[in-house]
Order: sequence, then C-alpha cells, then structure tokens
Amino acid sequence: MTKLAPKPHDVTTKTSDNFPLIFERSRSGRRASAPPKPADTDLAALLGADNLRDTPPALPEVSELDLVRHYTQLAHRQFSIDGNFYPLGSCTMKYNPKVNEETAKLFNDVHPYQDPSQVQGALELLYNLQHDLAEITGTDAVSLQPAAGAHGELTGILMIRAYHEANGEGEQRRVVIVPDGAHGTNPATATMVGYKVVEVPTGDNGEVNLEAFKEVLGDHVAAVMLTNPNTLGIFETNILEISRLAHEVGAQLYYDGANTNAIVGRARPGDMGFDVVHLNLHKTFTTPHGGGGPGTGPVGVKAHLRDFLPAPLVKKTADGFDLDFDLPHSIGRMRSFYGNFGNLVRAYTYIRALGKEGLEQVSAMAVLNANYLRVRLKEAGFPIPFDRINMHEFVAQPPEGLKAIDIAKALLDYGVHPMTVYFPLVVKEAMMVEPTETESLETLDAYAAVLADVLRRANDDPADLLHAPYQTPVRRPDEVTAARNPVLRYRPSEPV
Amino acid sequence: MTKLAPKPHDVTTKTSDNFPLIFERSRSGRRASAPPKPADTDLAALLGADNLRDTPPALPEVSELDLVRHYTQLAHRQFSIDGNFYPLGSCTMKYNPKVNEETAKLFNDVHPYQDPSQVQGALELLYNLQHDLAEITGTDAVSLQPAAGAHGELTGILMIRAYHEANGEGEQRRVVIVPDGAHGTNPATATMVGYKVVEVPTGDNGEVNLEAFKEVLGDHVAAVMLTNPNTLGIFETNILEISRLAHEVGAQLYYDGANTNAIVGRARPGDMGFDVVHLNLHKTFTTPHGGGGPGTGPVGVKAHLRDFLPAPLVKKTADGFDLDFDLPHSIGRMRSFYGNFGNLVRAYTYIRALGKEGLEQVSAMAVLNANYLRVRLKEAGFPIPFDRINMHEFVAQPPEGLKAIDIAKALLDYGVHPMTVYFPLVVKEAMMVEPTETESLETLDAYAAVLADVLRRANDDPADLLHAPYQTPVRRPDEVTAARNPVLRYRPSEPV
Amino acid sequence: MNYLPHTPDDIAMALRVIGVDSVDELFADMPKALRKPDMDLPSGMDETSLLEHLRGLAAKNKGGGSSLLGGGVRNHFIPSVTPHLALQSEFVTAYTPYQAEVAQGILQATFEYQTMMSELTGLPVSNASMYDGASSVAEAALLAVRQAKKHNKVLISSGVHPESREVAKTYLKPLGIEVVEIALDNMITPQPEVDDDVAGVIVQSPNFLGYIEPMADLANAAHDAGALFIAVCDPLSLAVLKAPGDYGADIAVGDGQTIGNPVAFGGPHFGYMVVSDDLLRQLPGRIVGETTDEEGKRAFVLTLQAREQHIRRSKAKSNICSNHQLAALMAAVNLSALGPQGLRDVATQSVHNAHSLAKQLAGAGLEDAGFKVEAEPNFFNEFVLRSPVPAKALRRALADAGVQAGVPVPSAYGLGNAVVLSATELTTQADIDALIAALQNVGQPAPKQVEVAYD
Amino acid sequence: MNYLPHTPDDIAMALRVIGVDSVDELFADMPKALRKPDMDLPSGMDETSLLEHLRGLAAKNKGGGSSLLGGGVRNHFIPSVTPHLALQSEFVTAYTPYQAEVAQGILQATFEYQTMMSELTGLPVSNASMYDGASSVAEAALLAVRQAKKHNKVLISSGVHPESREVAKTYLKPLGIEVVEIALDNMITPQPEVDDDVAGVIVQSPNFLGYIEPMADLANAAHDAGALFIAVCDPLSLAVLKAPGDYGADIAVGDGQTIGNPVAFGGPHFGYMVVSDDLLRQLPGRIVGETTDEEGKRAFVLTLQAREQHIRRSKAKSNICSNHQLAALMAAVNLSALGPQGLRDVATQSVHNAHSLAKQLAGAGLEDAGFKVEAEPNFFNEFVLRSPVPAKALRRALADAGVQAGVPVPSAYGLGNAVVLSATELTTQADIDALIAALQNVGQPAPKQVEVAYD
Ligand SMILES: Cc1ncc(COP(=O)(O)O)c(C=O)c1O
Ligand SMILES: Cc1ncc(COP(=O)(O)O)c(C=O)c1O
Repeated sequence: MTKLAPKPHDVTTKTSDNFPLIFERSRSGRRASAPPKPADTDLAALLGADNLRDTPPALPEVSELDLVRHYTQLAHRQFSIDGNFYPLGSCTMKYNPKVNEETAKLFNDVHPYQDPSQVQGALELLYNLQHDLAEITGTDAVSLQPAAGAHGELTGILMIRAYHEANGEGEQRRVVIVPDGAHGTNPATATMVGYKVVEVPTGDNGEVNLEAFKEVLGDHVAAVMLTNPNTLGIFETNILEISRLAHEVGAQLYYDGANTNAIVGRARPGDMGFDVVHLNLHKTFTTPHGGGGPGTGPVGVKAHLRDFLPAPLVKKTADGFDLDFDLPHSIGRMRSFYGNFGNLVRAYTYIRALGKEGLEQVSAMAVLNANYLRVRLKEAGFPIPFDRINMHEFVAQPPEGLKAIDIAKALLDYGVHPMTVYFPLVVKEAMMVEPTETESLETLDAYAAVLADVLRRANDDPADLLHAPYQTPVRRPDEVTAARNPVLRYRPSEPV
Repeated sequence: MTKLAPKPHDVTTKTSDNFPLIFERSRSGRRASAPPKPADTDLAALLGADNLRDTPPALPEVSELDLVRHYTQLAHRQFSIDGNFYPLGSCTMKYNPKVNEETAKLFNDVHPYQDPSQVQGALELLYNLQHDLAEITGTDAVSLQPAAGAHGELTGILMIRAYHEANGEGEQRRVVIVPDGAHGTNPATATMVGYKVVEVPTGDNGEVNLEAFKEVLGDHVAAVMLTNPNTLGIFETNILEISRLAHEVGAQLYYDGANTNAIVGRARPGDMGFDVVHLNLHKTFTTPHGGGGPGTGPVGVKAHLRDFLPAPLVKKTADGFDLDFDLPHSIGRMRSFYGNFGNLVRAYTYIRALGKEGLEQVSAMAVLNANYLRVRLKEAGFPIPFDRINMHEFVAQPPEGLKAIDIAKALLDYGVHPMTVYFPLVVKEAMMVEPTETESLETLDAYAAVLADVLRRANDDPADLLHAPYQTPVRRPDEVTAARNPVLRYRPSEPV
Repeated sequence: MNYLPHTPDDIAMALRVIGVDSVDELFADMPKALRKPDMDLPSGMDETSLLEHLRGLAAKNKGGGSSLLGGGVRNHFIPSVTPHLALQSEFVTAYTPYQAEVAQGILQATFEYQTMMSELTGLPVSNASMYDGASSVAEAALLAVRQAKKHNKVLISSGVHPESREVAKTYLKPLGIEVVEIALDNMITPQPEVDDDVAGVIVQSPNFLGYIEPMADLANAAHDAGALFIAVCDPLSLAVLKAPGDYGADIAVGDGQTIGNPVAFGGPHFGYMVVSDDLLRQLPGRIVGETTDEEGKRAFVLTLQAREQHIRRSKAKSNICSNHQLAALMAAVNLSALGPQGLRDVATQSVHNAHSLAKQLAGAGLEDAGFKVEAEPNFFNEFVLRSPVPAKALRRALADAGVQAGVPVPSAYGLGNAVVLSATELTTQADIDALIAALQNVGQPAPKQVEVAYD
Repeated sequence: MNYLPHTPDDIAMALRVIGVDSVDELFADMPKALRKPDMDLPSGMDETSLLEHLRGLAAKNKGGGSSLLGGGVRNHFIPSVTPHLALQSEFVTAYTPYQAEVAQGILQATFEYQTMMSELTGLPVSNASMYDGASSVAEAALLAVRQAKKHNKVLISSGVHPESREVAKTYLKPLGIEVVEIALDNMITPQPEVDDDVAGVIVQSPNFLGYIEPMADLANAAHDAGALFIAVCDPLSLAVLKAPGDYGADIAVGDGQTIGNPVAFGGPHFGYMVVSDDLLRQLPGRIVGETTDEEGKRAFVLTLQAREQHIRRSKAKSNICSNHQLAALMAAVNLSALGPQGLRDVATQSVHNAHSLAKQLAGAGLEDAGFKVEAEPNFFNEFVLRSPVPAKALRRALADAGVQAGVPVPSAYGLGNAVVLSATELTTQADIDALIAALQNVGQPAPKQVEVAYD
C-alpha cells in the first residue's frame, strides 16, 4: 500500500547560494508592521538622558512580504509531525490536535495579575486539571508550575530533599539512584539539588538489575529516579518490589513521566509506589514540541509531600476558585505565575476530549504500534537487543558494521524522520523507535520498507550512506568546526 | 544579493512512487473528526424509504493525522505568493495582508437571513465599501454582488443591454467592441449576453488603433470594453477621445478593472468616461487568489445606470442600515445573498488600512517596480516589443529561437514563478510581467539574474531548457493525453 | 499602514535605472485632467485602530452561530482541523494552477474534490467549482440549452431557491431563453407538462421549503420529452438521500456551503456542477485531469481548456475564469475529515433535530395563536411554519427575543404568512425551547409596533 | 473523540504480526494489581461539546486585554503577521533540531533570535531560550557561582521581581548558596557592600516597581569585588534604554513576553539569557551555531552540546532540556516585524502613556483620598501608586468597576498599601479616564465589605 512519498521537494528556494538570513534581507528604513504611532516624546526628559542607549539595536528591517517569504521558506526547510512521520524514541511525537490550538487562544488576553474574581474560568480550568492529573498519575496533589520535564524533575527532587530535611535526614541522605539507561536530565537534576548520583546497571532482560539495585540502596539514599517503562521501552516487572525496597530504607521513589504514553489510563505511577511523578504534557498530552519547547512538566505527589509543593495551587472555595498559597513546607516557587498556562489549556482539552476510555485506548494502541514496528524492523534486518514484548517504544540496532548515524541520515531523503539514536547509552548504536498511537499501520509498514531500502543501499555500495542525505537543504553540517570555532550570531561582513 | 540557481540534478534516492491520493490513504472505518453523535434515528421513517440512497458515497476514511499529513504535504507541493515571487502579468499577485484574514473571520457566523436589525455591523461595512469603491472608481453607485471579474463583466454588460433596451435601442445595438489584446473573459462575456464581438487591432505604439476604432464604431455598438492601462501595460493616451467617440454614437464604455493596480488613487475610470467599471478585489484590493478563487468583482456605474444594478444594495436609513431592493430597472440578481462577503471584509480592511494617500502610493510603486524590472530584463537580453514607459506591467519576449514556455518552465527550478506567457495574443511568445508594488528591488534583481542564467543555459546547451524543470515534484505533465483521454476522478483500481 | 518595501533610496535608485527624474514622470501618459482625483476617503490607520474599527463593526452583529436559520445555507459542524489545513498560506495565496509543476497541491486537491462531488452526486464529471449555488443553476440551464441546441425554453420548479431562480432569469433572459416556472402543489413539484422545445427541467430537492421532491418521476418526465434533468441539491443531504445519478439526473448543481464553509453573511461559498459523461465538453469552468509526467509519474493538470474563455474567447462555454477554488478546498478537506460516516452522522442528526423541532412545535399549543407546522410531505432539515403575523415581523420579533430563526417564505408561494425553520446537528434543546417560548409570546395579542413596522 | 487510526481489522492484523492474541497480552508485564485503575475522570466529548465547555470557561474570565496591568508581563502590540508566521505547523510540531539537515527552519530562526537578543542586550552570546524570566534569574545566579567557583553568595536587589527572587532562592538554597537581598532605598537599589565571597550581583532595571536603576554604578560595585553583574531587563525597554553590555553587565536575563507573546495568564512566555564571551562555556541551555555543510553551504547546528545534560549528565551546566523555542520564535518574528523603529515606537508610546497616566493621576485630586503617585525616580512604563486601602482590595474595587489595574506591591517593600500601575502603547485616554473615575470612587468612604474581604 501507500509507500511513504519521497521527501517533498523544497521547491521554495533551492539555490547553490546560502539561504539568506533575515538580517541579509534587511534594508534601512523598511517596516513590516504598523504599531500605534507614538506621540512626540522627549525620552531624555522622561527617562533621564544618561539612561538612553546611544545606538539602536540592529534588528532586521524588512517589508511585510519579505518577512512572510522568509518565515514561509524557513518552514519549508523543516520536518514536523504534521508533515513527516517522526518516531523519535522517548519523545512521543504524536499528533497535536488542532482543536487544542483553538482552545488555547481563548485565554490569550487573560492577565496573571488580575483579581481572582476576574479570572474564575482560568482558575477553574487549573483546578480541574490538577484533579485530572492526580487521577491519571495516582497521586494526591499536583502542581502545574513546572515548565518542562526537567523542570518537573527539579521540582520533585527539591521536594524530596525538603522532605528529608523536615524529617531530620537531610544530612544523611545525599545520594540519588538512577538506572544507567536514564535520561541525562535525571542525573543532571540530582546534581542541581546537590545530590551525588549513583547508577544502577541494566540487567540482561533490559530491566533494572535487582541485585545491583539492592547493593547501592541504603539509608543514605534520598531518591530513586525511574521511568516505567524504562528507556528501553520495557516495563519494570519488579516495580512493586523496587518500591518496597526503596521505601524500606526510607528513600523516595521518583517517576520520570516521559514514558507515560505506555501506561496512561491503564496503570498509575502512584499505584506502583512512586511518591513523586512528573508528566511531560508535550509528550503524552499532545501539547506541541514547538521545535524545542515550551514543554510543561506538572508534578504530582503523594499526600505526605503535598505541603512541599511550590505555591500557589488552585483551590475551590465557597465563592469559586482561588489561589492557594497555604503550603507550609513549600520549596518555594519554581517559576513565575501559574505555569505554562497555554499548554495547560491544550492538555486539558485533550484529556477532556478523550475521557477515561479514550486515554486507556491511547496506551493500548501506542504499545500495539510499537510492537508491530519492532517485528517489522526485525524482518527488515535490524537486530533487536532486548527482543521481547515491549511497551510504547523499543530499541533496535543497525546490522554489524553499520552505524546508527548513517541509517538516520539516509532516512532523511525519504521524507521520514529518524528514530532517536545513541540513546539509551546502554545499547551500542542504539536506535530507539517510538511510533506513537496516532500513526497508521501503513505508515509503519512504509517506514520498515524504507529502512529495508537503506540496508539494500548499504549492501550495494557501502560508501553510499556515508554521504547521505542527498536531497536535504543542507547535508551533514560540520559540527566539529561549529563547536571549535563558535559563530553564535550574525555579524555583517561589510558595512551595510 | 541572493542569486537563485537550479538544484543539482543528481537524484540518488528519488523514489518513483506516486504521491498518494487521499482516497489511496483511505481505510474503511477510520475517522478524522468527531461530529455530534446522532441520536438513534429511523431515517426511512422520517424521510421516506424510497428517498434514501442505497450506498454511501465513497468519501475518504482517514485518521486525523493522516489527513493533516496529506494536506500539509500537498501544501509543500505548491508555489504561493507567501513562498515565492509570483509576477504573473494581469493577475496582480501582490501581498495579501494577514490582518485581512483576522478581520474576515470576525463575521464567519453571521447568517445572511438574519433580520437586518441583527446585522447592522455587516450592513454598515457593505455601505461603507460601496462608498469607498464608488470614490475609487469615480462612479455613482456600486453593487458588491459579483463573485469575480468575469462575473462583474457579465453584470455590467447585462446592465448596458438593459439600458439600451430601456431606451428602445435594444434591437439596434448588437455589437461589443474589444481590443485584440483583450482578456478572454471580455469577448466571452459579450457572447453570454447575446452580443456579437468585434475586435479592434492594437496600433504600433501598443495602444488601441484610433482609426480602426472609428471604423468599427457606429450606432449598432452597444458597448466598448477596455482595460486601461491595457493588457500590454500601456496607458491608452487617447482614452478621453475614445470615450468621446464611443458616447457620440451612443455606446457605453465598459472598464475591465483587472489593471486598476496601475492607477488606483491616481486616476479614476469614471473620470476617463467609463460608464461601468468592475474591480477585481482579488487583484488590486489584496483578497487572496485561493488557488483559483474566490475572487470578487464589484461593479460601479454612473448615475444613469444606477437603477439597473442587481438588487439589493445597502442603504442608510434613519434607523441604521438596510437592504435596498428599490431598483426599478434592475437586471435582477447575479448571485445569492450579498456577494462574497468575506472578501468584501478583506478589501475593506485593506482600503481603510491604506487610506487615500496609501492607495496613491500603491500605483506609484507598482509602476516604478514594473519599469525597473523592464529595464533589468532588457539588460538581461530579453526584447521588449513596446519599449516605452509602461504602467504596472510590461510584455517581454524571449530572444529569437527560444520559446516562452521553455523560459517559464526553467524558472520553476529557481523557486520563482514564471510571468504570464502567451497572453496577450497580440505579441508573439508574449512574456507578461507584473511584479506589483509589494516586492522589493532585490527580488526584482534576483529575478532578472535568474532569467539571465536561463539564457546562459540555453546558449550553453539548447536542449537543456526543453526538459526543464528538473527539480519540481512532477515535470512537464502530458497535457495532450490528459485532454484526449480525460481522467477526471479517482476510481479504485482494485476492489478496496 | 501600507505594505510597501520602498525606501527613499530604493525609489531614487530605481528612477535612475529607469532613466526618469520622478515618479510623476512615470505617469506622463496619463492626461493631466485625470490625475490626482479628489476622493472622499479617510486616511490610513495603524493596525490597532484598524482592528478596533473592524471589531466594532463585528460587535454590531448579534446572535451569530444560530442553527435555526436555513434557507440554503446553515451553520453546520466544521472541525477545527478543516480550516487549519485548507487555509495554509500555500493554498490561500496561490494563483490558478496553470503551471502544473508547482501547483500539484491545488491540482491534486481539486482532483480529489471532483471525485468527492462525483461520489456525492452519483454523476461522473465534476468541474473544479462555480461561484455559488444560484449562478450554478443559471449555468446549468445554459448548458442544457447549449446541449439541446434547438430548444430555447427551460422549466424551473418554484421549489428552487428564489434567489437561484432570479439569477437564472438574469442570465437567460438576454439570450431569449424562456424560463417557465412550475408552481408547487402542496409544497412539492407536480408532474409538469414538458413541451418539445424545453431544453431542461430544473428541480431542487430538498426544495426551498425543505421538502423532498419526487425526483425520479420528475426526471422521467423531462427525459420523456427529450429535455435534460437538472437536480439542485444541498450536498449534505446527499449523505443519505438518493443521489442525482440514482434517479437519472443529467446535471447536479448546488451551493456547497453546508459541507465545509462558514455561513459568513452569505459568502464566499462555492457552487458545484457535476454532469453525465456526454455533457463533459459542454461543462463550464475549470476541470482537473490526471496524466503522467516526463518520468511517468502521476501528475494533475487543468484540462479540456478548449471549453474556456482564455482559449475560445467569444466561443467559450462560459465567461467564468476565477472560480471558488479555496471554498471548494475547504469542502474537500471537510469531507475527508468527516468521511462517509461523519457526513452521515451530521446529516442524520440534523434531520433528527429538525423533525424533533417540528414535533415539539406541533405539540406546543401554538395552533390557537395561528401557527401551523407543515410536517407533510417528507422534509429533510427545514420545513414551513405558518404564522399569524407577516414573516418578517415574526423574524424580527423572534430576533428581539434573542432567537435567530424564520426565513420568510415569499408571498408567491401562496402560503400566506410563513417562514422556513431549520435545525442542524448543532441545534440544542435549549435553542428549541427558546424558539417555542418566543413563539408563544408572539402568539399573545400582537405587540402593535412590531406589526406596524413590518407590514 | 480520539485520534486513533486503528480499525478492528488493523488491530487484528497487528496482533497477528506481533504473535499475541489480545491487546491485554501486550501488557502482561504489568502486575495485575496495577491494571485498570479506577480513575475519576469524565467520559470523552465530541468536538462541539468540547469547544462549548472550553468557551464556557473562557467566558468566565473578564476584562482581558487590559493594558493597565503590568508586573513584568503586559499586553503589547503584536501585529497579525507574527502569529501567522511563527505558528506555522512546521514550526509548531517540530522536535528539538537534533537532525540539522531537516531542521534548518528552526535552527536558522534560532540563530537569528540569538542575534536579535545579542543586539538588544549588547552582549555577544545568547542561548536559544530559557523557560521564563524567573528561572533565568536563578540559572544566571548558578552560572555566576559556577564561574566564580570559590564564592557561594549572591546579592540580589529587592527590585528584582519578587517571583524571580523566590525562584532564585528555591534553586540556590539546596546548594548552600546564600542569597542576600539588597533592600531598596527610595525605590531604587543603593550601592551595596559586595564582599569577596559574592559570586554575583543581580539587579533588575526597570525594577519591579518600574524605576530605572543606576546600573553602571551597581555594575562597578560588583566588578570591584570580583563578582559578576547580572542585569535583569524587560527586553522591550532595551529599545531605548542603555543595554546591559553598555554598562558592563556580564549576564543579561529576563522574561521575553513583552516582545511578542500574549500574556496568556502567565505563559508560556520565554526567558532569555545573553552573556559575555568568557561565560560561553558556562551557559546553560541550547545554543545554535553557524557552520558549513559537505558542499560548503552555510548551515546551522546545535553546538557546544558538551555543556548539556544529554552529553554530560550529572556534570552538565544545568538540567534544562526542552526550552521555550516556539515562544522565542514568536519574539524573533515579532522583532523582525517591528524592526528597530517599530520597537522604539512601541516602547516610546508605552513610556509616553505611562508618564501621561502618572501626570493625570497626580492632577486628579486623589491625594486627599490618600492616593499618591511616586513619579520619582525615573520610571519606564510602570510606577507606584500608594493607596489608602490594601492593595488587593484596591485591585478588587477597580475590577468591580470594570478596570483591570493595580499589581499589589508586597508589604516587604515597606511602602504600605501600594500598587504598581502600568501603561502600554495600547492604553487609551478612555482607559485612563476609567481608572481615575474608579479611583475617585474608591477614594470615597471605603466600602466596608471590600476591605474586610481582603485584609
Ligand atoms: C526520559 C526522559 N526524561 C526527561 C526528559 C526531559 O524532558 P524535558 O525536555 O521536557 O525537560 C526527556 C525528554 O526528552 C526524556 O525523554
Ligand atoms: C484583464 C482581465 N480581465 C478579466 C479577468 C477575469 O477576472 P476573474 O478571473 O476574476 O473572473 C482577468 C483575470 O485574470 C484579467 O486579467
């Protein structure tokens, strides 16, 4: 059936010259918009002459049409979920519903410092979402403040630290345990909170090695950070035992919610024994990745940690909804205002669209798709290091002698995005594939067919892949020079 | 500045697969949206069993993501003003302001059959626009009903016919005069009104040949249809004389407004003596072309024709605004409701944004750009058949031995759209260029450079252009077979 | 506010290159008397003032989004995904796809649109779109006359939307084609006499009043006399009702608003026209066809252009040039978003709600006040309510009560005071309750000033 | 409503291929006790009900769009073209640009963003964005500590937004870094004592109260003691005010909302961070750099990733991974749309209106009622109004009068009852009149229940 079409040609501007920077399109005196005309104003008098800058910032000066062309053409130089299959493992690049964008816009004008009586709708939404996410994660209270997954991690580990301190165990507990397959943000977060990181190895079955785990465990441990399923896409079958062991020594169990798409609606971290849970709304809950962000990383906690949450929460009162600053042990604010509200609206829209049954179907079909694609990739000739039923993602490898990077680069010419490569670190040449539930089986078949074609090419001519891609706007940019000799902003080469 | 150059030809990984049709992405049972769930309904009982169709229409069944991919990828297979310089002569492919789209949306929910008391804002806008367009065209009354330029022509010629009939000259006047350079809609319109078309030749200076015009003129003539500037981009310097002569024999003068961008704010068809004027809001007044439409073709008339306008107009009353059906000689309706209202909002937004002075600048800069590009193309080696100061557009030709079609096709590889070719018919291998005022000189320079490069390639290898373009999603589709053996809809090749 | 890139330096440079001294010199061909006309136009605005002005106008409209107003266009469900996809700037700001290589987006989408309209109507050949329903009816009549050659009369049912009939007359009259109306009988079209000189018979179903016509019988009557049968249909109704192709129609036309465009005070929407194979070369407007490119790949092009004005000039089948492509694209995306089941769901619930509305009105004790629901013959999602007060006065009274409903039935229908009511899948019980309450109020001894103002 | 493509046939086929009998079997690894949790969540909704629900919530908010509320985020002019371009689906639905070949759109736009932020701040090295202003202040403090190594104290002016100070403390406390506040003196930051163990001095200008700080002197004080100077600035103010680079700041941070993002109840906006060359390798977050590709063409890539968590893990400069790229893109597009002159116009008119507001308030005879405008020292577009009633009560009373204004000044400032007022280029004389009228009413013998409710 439908094979993936080749990469849509970049018909907008294919030139042997450089694609121009907006600064290179700039001509002194051009304007692309008409703000309100200012009154004659003596800024020096109003602001103090010494406070004024001497030269204006050299921002671009372009016409509105040139502005439009620039960003339209840049958009054509960009893969996206809307244009391309994008099975990045650990990233959950699922469909971002358009209705979410409509609903988010409805709140654009609401100012965070309006009197609560004026923003009852916004507060009610936050209140409902706190509730929904607590139900979904199996926790007792939720802060919507964190601005990304890593920010949620920081929030959570700070709370754990404060909790231990409140219990007089602050000095004693200085270690955070993470699996060797953990995402980089986990150890980095622990360090930011002043903790030492201890890694626990992955066992042969792709799960946390329970024996090794017991060895590093002790009453010096502040927290254990896990994802479940883990970064290999494998469910930690010993999770209840891990939880028991951790709690036995007084450690807190932290859930990195990046892989929630595997379990949403079917199992809850809270029920597994996790004390703190963050969610990536930009993964499971369809807020767009935006080319890097904004994400949103709400944190749910069990009751014993509630009072440590960053303030404010939203509470329901007799009169309606209000901000709740009454959190006696609060770690303090993690960011300004009430979190990435626009994304909270999007996620709320998504949750209420699907409802309970819909969410349960999400994880079912995410896992179905990932297993299906695993089998198809195996048929296509890719070794699967942990070849068992996986959850929402799985890790493959290139056949002996090939490199993941070359496979990835070759895929770009087919108009499909590569999987995540070289993560997790515990698998050599890891190719981590997460198709998500919003993809059709035909798309997965086409991806497998493309990967088979890449292997065929590698067989026919081993040098072929080394120079792939061939059809993209640029080809294998020189990253080494970029880092050695950093050019981080435009500077006009000649006086303009 | 940025030069444009063709893509390299080596296509290593191009797959020969067809881009799929939405029907080929279809799988029975998929849905891309959630309309309100219908109640259990016995349609046979409510509608009559005999009235129900036996098989549902075979519409596409796709997931929302597959839908999004399909149309996003199709959008990437499409040139547009926003992505590409698009200097189609006679088409006025100028920038379509985004603010127009915002304002048009504000009226999406207004129903045309609401009581006038409920739609005062919409009626006020129409009233204001009738006024503005009358001022701009120098006419006394304006109908906003026509849905395109050609529809405006039909409206206008029908009015002229009704006018002559009202004067008892209906039988006598059976001829419409158009220049040989006229757009095809002019003669086609005359035929639709039952008139005979007589062409008047273009003189050596690119204007209507006045002697020839006098010869075909007479009291059998119902109307003379002109554009001014004409389709060569040349201002008819004898326009006042032409008008005098036409009116002398009792003919009505019709203005095809396709070229209004050359004169807007600086001269008015009504002042030139035209009795009926249509405007293409999708040209001069920035409503988008939409890949073919909807256009909008309001018609303005002098006072003696007002009562012949299609009803309703919008009038101002003591209580506000109301529909005015009181047009005793009305030719009748030309379409349902009140015209392409959404586009009327866009055009009104544009007119009010620019204001009087802004409109005057439009024609100034449109004419400046066209003359500048004419000189640049001449320098690049393209003959200019009527080499004089032109208005908003001009006609060039390929150098001897080359074909306009091959130049046009070669341009596609550079990411720029060709000019209009083979129109007007009075110039062999016509290449009609209209840059519009919203383009920067750098864009015009780049276009001239690209055209020079095309000539260079033709010199280097005469066969090169014959197979251009090389980098587009498809290359020189076979139009002859398409017309001989028409395939006008998808039919599944095998049972699905 | 303007959209010009030109700086003073740019202008000076360009003038130098052109070889003139001033911008005015570029306009030397223009007679002096014409230059710098005195136009009564306001000054330009910045974007903030502009939006304020337009938002101010928009705020003067009331009650938008009502789903009780019909008359051919209705506020139906359009999922958010539809405008997001159809209104991508690549589609919005493209020209007619004459350069096929860089217009496969519009061309393929239009080919798909043609297929969908063919599926809905059960006829094989769709063009790429027309202006609107009314002008499509007129063009269909012209087509019939062209095809029939000698004939110069068309019959048109009074059940065809009054505005469509008006437009047909506007188009046909100057060509000396007689337009004869078939009066309705009990709100549907009776079997007409079809003379030999009739080129076409035009019937709308559901008709303007909402009732389903006996299309098969009417088509037979037309064909028996050698005339073409032209069906005018709300495409949404074709989700469940028999298709024109099913009952032998030669041409199907109509307004496409209901399957994917907002009502937008009446436009832009689009007209569709789908015909039988033998009418292909008489079809007005653009048509997209499939072919192959130099490399053998499937490609789409505008085809059969020899019918059109830019090739055939005075001998063209119509003068139509710009059509309503973007509105047709909205419909194509929307039909793909809904799919056959979604479209059926929308149509079904619209029918359900309209019948429920009729039933509730009939049971609301409004007869004494002089209202009467015409629940027979079979109707789709619109039907007639007879009124004790003039139609426009009723509509105004309802509007004053916050209910937007009641398309006036023209007096020519001979129904006295009557309006067309409608319901869609978006109609709620609250909408129905509000209407009934408002009608009950109107039913009270009539508030004089309303009657007076609208008689 | 869901977004799944799977038909029953698809599921059956996939299960066959996988070699299991049911979907549940795929979850066999999950302990039974965990499965099918009982969640208190409502059922799904169709799109119409969903939009109705969300529109209902939106309708419960009042007075949006006010331009008299500040406190760090304000409703500024954003031309229509900005969201149209920045929110193209190719940008919105892209991931972090790790595959540079197919992410030149985001990468180049980010490189351009970095250049613009560098121009505004007068410092050379910008990262690709941070979460928000508050967390950027915290990260800047951490950077200073990393750079200074031995030092473990930072000074922070109380003029820094209270929420930013709070966040900085949250971040710094567990690392044992002391955060010492510099109290304001007459609403600006006095020259502080800077000990040797201070890693950085953080000052915001215009400060939270709106007043312009003596940044050059404060920077000197920091530098004299070997500490870094961290300037926190509203980037809009940098259109006209001296840039951090001008007065020797080492780090500039802040919230970017004011230059192109809607207020949106507080987010998402973005934080920016721009530093001097010698801090480059300490910078947290993503950075885009220019390079060339295999064919020698200019290309952009994420660079210096050795600073980041995915490479350095526990030794990374920060744990930040996702940033706020799309919000930064909104700013970049918006700055390009405005240009230097447009940005200056916006800033100038905002200043003009704020000063006009202050002057009109001062002349409105409100002193007797206990109001006092603090028009000194120099302020930008926000300033303090002392109030006879508690700040929150005042805000509520104004809101009840339909005026959205008055960010409460925390009591720690020692100003008693006071609010921050603000004006932007969008503020109208009508806004000002309404505020004055409302204040005059509040000035009347205070309505008791308001005071009580908010004490
Ligand atoms: C497993 C895991 N943990 C944490 C993160 C960090 O999340 P964020 O980028 O939202 O900070 C990611 C993101 O890719 C992840 O995959
Ligand atoms: C000179 C001229 N007249 C008439 C028309 C027809 O206008 P429309 O396509 O809006 O019907 C055009 C359109 O290209 C034109 O250029």
